[in-house]
Parts: sequence; C-alpha cells; structure tokens
Amino acid sequence: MKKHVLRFVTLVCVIQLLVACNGAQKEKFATFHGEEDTESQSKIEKLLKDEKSIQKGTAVFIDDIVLVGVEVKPFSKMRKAKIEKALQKKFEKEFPDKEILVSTDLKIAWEAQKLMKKELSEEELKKKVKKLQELAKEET
Amino acid sequence: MNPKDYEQLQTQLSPKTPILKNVLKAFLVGGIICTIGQAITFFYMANFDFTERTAGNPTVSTMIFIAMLLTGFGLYKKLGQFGGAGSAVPVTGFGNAVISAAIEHKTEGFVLGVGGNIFKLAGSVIVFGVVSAFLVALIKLILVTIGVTDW
Amino acid sequence: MIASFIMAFVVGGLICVIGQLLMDVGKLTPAHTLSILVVTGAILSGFGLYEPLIDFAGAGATIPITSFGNSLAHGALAEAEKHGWIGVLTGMFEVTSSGISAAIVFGFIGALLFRSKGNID
Amino acid sequence: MDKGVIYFPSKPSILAAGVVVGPLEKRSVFVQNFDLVYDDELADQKTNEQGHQIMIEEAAQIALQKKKLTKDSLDFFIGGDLVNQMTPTNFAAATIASPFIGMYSACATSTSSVIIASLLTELGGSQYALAGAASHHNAIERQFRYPVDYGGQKPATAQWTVTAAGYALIGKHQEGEPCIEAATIGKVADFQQSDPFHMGAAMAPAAFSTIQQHLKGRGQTVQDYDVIMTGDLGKVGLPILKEMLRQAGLTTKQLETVRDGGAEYYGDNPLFLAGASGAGCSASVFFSEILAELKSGRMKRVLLVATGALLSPLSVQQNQSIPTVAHAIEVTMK
Repeated sequence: MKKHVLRFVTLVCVIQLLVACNGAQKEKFATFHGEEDTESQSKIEKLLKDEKSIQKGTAVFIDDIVLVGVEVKPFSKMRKAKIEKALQKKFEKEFPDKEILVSTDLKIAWEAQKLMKKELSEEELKKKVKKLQELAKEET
Repeated sequence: MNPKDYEQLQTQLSPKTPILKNVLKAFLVGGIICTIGQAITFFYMANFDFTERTAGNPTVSTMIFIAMLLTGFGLYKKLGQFGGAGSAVPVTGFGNAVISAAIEHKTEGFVLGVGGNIFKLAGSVIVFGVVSAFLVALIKLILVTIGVTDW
Repeated sequence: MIASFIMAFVVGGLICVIGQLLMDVGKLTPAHTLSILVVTGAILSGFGLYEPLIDFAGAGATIPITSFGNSLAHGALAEAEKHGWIGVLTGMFEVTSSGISAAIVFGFIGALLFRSKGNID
Repeated sequence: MDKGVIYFPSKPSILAAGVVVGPLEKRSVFVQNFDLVYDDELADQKTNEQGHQIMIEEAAQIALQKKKLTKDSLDFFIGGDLVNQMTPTNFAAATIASPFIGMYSACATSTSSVIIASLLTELGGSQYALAGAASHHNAIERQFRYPVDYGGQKPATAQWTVTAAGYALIGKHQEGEPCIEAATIGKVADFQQSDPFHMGAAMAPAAFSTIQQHLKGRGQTVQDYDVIMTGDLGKVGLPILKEMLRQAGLTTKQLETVRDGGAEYYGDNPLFLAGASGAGCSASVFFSEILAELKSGRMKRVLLVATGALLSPLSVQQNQSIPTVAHAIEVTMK
C-alpha cells in the first residue's frame, strides 16, 4: 500500500518537472502578436520590465485583445492581487483602445508561454485567448 | 494523601509531553502533506483548465480521496500517531475523521450508522466554520453599513 | 516552481505547528483544536488576510483546515456585499465547500469498501 | 476484620481456566500460556461485538473442557466486559445458559467476579462457577475514544486495550489446585484525575488503598507474597503505585514483589505506549501466567489486584474526574 502511494506521488512530481521544463523560457519577457507591431511590443516589454516584483511576463497580442500573463516573484506573491490591479491600470492607460487582461495567475502565465511556442493560425489563437479570458474570470 | 499532593506525585512520575519533538514532527508531516497538495494543484493546473484559484477544489477532493485509502488500509492512524497535528490539521485529517467514523459505524447500517455518525467527529468543525463565517459576514456588514470600513 | 513548494511546505507546516501547540500546551482535544483553527480562518478572511496568504503559499494555505473557515466566510462575505442583509442569510446556504462534499462521498465509499481493523503496523 | 476484606475458610479452588486472545496479543510476553489466539479479531463474525461474544464463549468452553465438563454442569456464570450494558457477555451468557449475573467493575471485573463466585462456592450454593472478564480492542476503542481508524495522536501515557477473554472455573476446594484464601473488595478512589489517556495515574491510588486494606485486614506484610500483581496500571501507573508504597514504608527489596500485568503484557514494544489495559488484560494474565506459576510451584501465595477506571465517555465529556476501584484476591498453592 505504502509503495503505491509513493509511486503515485513520484508520478505527480515527474509530470510536474516535465511541465516545468516545457514552460521554461530563455528570455524573461516576451510578447506574441498576430501581426507585426514592434511599437506596442516594446511598449509592453518596457511596462513589464519596470515592474520590479515580476520575474517573468508574457503578453499575447491579437486583434484588439492583449492578454498578459505574469509570474510574480515568490516573496511578492502576498501582494499578487494588488500587483495585478496596478498592472491592469497601467496597461489600460497605455493602450486605451484595447481590451486588456492582466493576470498574475500561474495558469494564465503558463498558457500564455505555451501559446508563444506553438505555431497557430490567427483563428485558433483567438479562440485560445478567449478561453483564457473566461478562465481567468472564474471565481472558485 | 490528598488529591493535590497526588497530582504533584503523578506529574513528577509521568512522562512529559515531548513538545519540541512533537512540534517538529507536526511541522514535517504537515509541510509534506501541503507540498503534496501543491504538487497536485500544479498537476491540475498543467493538465486541466484550472487556474491557481480554481485548482483548490479538485486538490482538496484528491487529498481526501488519498485520505480515504490511507484510512481504509489503517495507515492514517499510524501517520496520526507520528505527526499529531501535522496530519490532523490538513484537510486530509478532516477527511480521516469523517471516513473513519463512516467505516466504524457501518455495522449499524448505512442509514443509522454511516449516515447518522459520519460527522460524529468532524461535525464540530462544520458547525463552527459555518457559524463563524455567518458572524464574520454579519459583523463586516454592520461595520460597512456604519461606515467604519469598506468591502 | 521550487519556491512554490517551499512556501507550501513552510506555511502549511507552521499552521500545523500552531495546531500541535494548541493540543500539547493548551491540552485541547483534536476536535477543539480544529474548531479553533476553522474559526481563525473565518476571522482572517473577514480581515481580508487569508486570500493573500493563499496567493503567497498556495497549497500551504488551502490544505490546512483554516482554509475551510476562509472559504465559508469568503462566500458569505461575497453574498453580503452583493445583497446586503439578506445576503448574509442566503449566502450562508449557498456557500458550499468541496471539502465537505468530498469527505461525505469518500466517507460513504470508504464505508462500502473497508472495515475497521485494530492493526498496529 | 477490616472493611471489605473477606476470608474464605473452605478455600474454593481455581480448577481450570480458559484464555482466548486476539491477533495482536500474539506479541504478548505471556503468549505461551494463552489457550487460543485468534487470527482475526472478528472471529468470523460480522461485528466486533459479536466477535467479542464468541471470544467469551470460547474462553468459557475451554475452561470447562479442561475439567471434561459441559455447560450443563455449570451452576453459575459471572462475568462482564466494557461494552455498554455488557451485551457481549449477556449474549454469551445466553449461549452458556446457566444462572448468570453480569458484573461491572470496569477492568477490575476479572477479580470482582471471582470474588462473587468464591462467595457462592463458600456458601455451598455452587459446585462449579465460571468467573472472569473480557475486552475487545475495537469494540472498546470506538465506545470510549475514537473510531479505530481515526488518526489521533496518543500520549506516551496511553494504554492499549487488549482483545482478550479470561474465565476461571471456581469450584470446591481440591488438593493440588490453586485456591482462593481471601479477597478484598476495594473502595472507590477519586484523586481528581481527569485525563482519559492517563489511566495509570487515575488507578494507582485505588490499587494502593486496596493493597493496604488487604494487608492490614489479613495482618500480613508484603513478604508473605511471592508476587503482588496489579491488573493494568501500565508502565506509567506502576511506578506511581510503587512510589506510593515506598512512601508508606516499603523497602526497595519489598517493592520488587509488586508487578503489573499491563506493564509487562507487550514487553518493550513502543507501539503499545504505556502497555496493556482492559478487563481482558488482568483476566488473561491472572488466569494464564499466574495460574501456571502457581501450579508449577514456583509461586506459593499471590495477591492479584485488578484495577478499574469507572469512567464513561459521557462523564469525561462533562469534565468529571475518573473514579477508580481495585479488587484483590489472595490465591495460594500448597
């Protein structure tokens, strides 16, 4: 019995490690966008770099939607909700005509990173981003 | 010998509770259980559509499922003897209290035995959780209404 | 990632240490200890302190029984905020916790599958 | 004559005894003297309580068989256990179908029932009487404490309720058999102890007062005995009793006579914390190990003091203290 439980636990851990490796990014801040738009791209990267308590940020840019997934530094996690709000405001100010979603949720950050890696058509990408938007709004 | 003198004699000769040792064991066991919980949370986040916020529910359910297996095979009581609060305070301990009562009272049938006694040990946790949540909400509402604080 | 595990371990472990001290120093039964922790979780939730703790420690804060008080109070507070006085009452009955449902379901299944044994190792 | 001390001039004999124990009691240091060890505590029954009943029936059966008797020749059946209303013993009594009185002195039931059986024999009203007690770990644990599979942490002072039934066949005096010369019915002692996980401390004063009472009433000293054996004070309760006796003037040498069944039961196994307890603990030790010692002649005179904690789950939850009692029988062998 004990052995089985241990095996289950190791299995979970191994899966986790694999996921962790897949999600690892070389650059800390990255953006992805449907069409070429270097101006907004660098704007976003600057915004993210300015925020000290963030260790990794990924922005997905499609049509008029900007989805920003950020990973907060471990010891700043306590203020996650506040950081999220502040960043959201900053982005809204910078891109008044876009629909902005900043999320400090790890899941959103992971998914945003995954989207970066994949070669997706615009249609598929939009679908995925919409889904993440909904996911981020779920309460419990 | 009067009870007071006896109490003194008795305390002198009885083994002391090894508080430091117990606390360390509780920290270790409780910490490990929570780390496993964290691994399960990440597992659900990585493989299903759960965010950090929403992964809590499936994690808790999974932990209680594991508690069921450990309780059923008689392993949780050994963990409890070693870990003390370390295994009682995590939600697995709540699960253990419910599941052990259910298994124990199976002999009285599923309605009167399992149904009637399932919350024999854990019922107080639910009662105090719900009542205190009610009071907290009520007090906060009063404070907001009279303008002391806001939501 | 590793940091998340360490946070969960430390915070979860510390909450259990508080429980152990209540039992060993305070001489309380497990039922008393757990009830106190649940009430503490609800009160922390009222001050808006428990959610940041969850953000910080993840499972280290959601796995201990204190999170049970938090989720109940959190739900009641949300309803109270939305509907005012009535919300406090109706909110209480809308609030559910996956912990309770899971414990009931698995308790029942456990009763079907197992019998109590006085084994010791 | 001191209060509670009874002298039996006809010296009723313990003709035989039957001891049946559960699977965990395989680890007992006394195991070679047990008559039957179950592989499963349910004894092929559906519930722990029914297993408890079967264990009592088998212990009684074994005691009778040793003297080639059947239950029809039995005059009285006296015994008890710790389950509410003693239903396992009551059901077993229905099977045995002889005149029956249920006894409840908690874990002191083993000696209190022997005292009643000896009195009935002394009066000439009984040719053969079965007396004893039993306890069943799972059945008792769920009633007095928590469900068996609950993971609560027990302190080092907690004792393990044994799964055991011990019954002795008491009859008219017979040469070559151990006989009961005297007994003491103890007073209830309440020293305001209230920890249900520390029975040793609650029961030690009762054992102390009964031992003193018996020695005084009989005009004896500790040296008159090969052993003074208490029932189930455990590894923590025994030193407390010894300290009380030492303060009452016993020397270290004399204190070596004082032993405890519960403390010795499982040897040094740390899994059982402070040792064994339960009505079946004293019964299974007295009616196996001690009887064997007497029969072999290694012991000539012993004082068996079974101790009982008279608490209920209700009284504990209502914050009442734990009253305790101890009953002693003086058994001799020529």
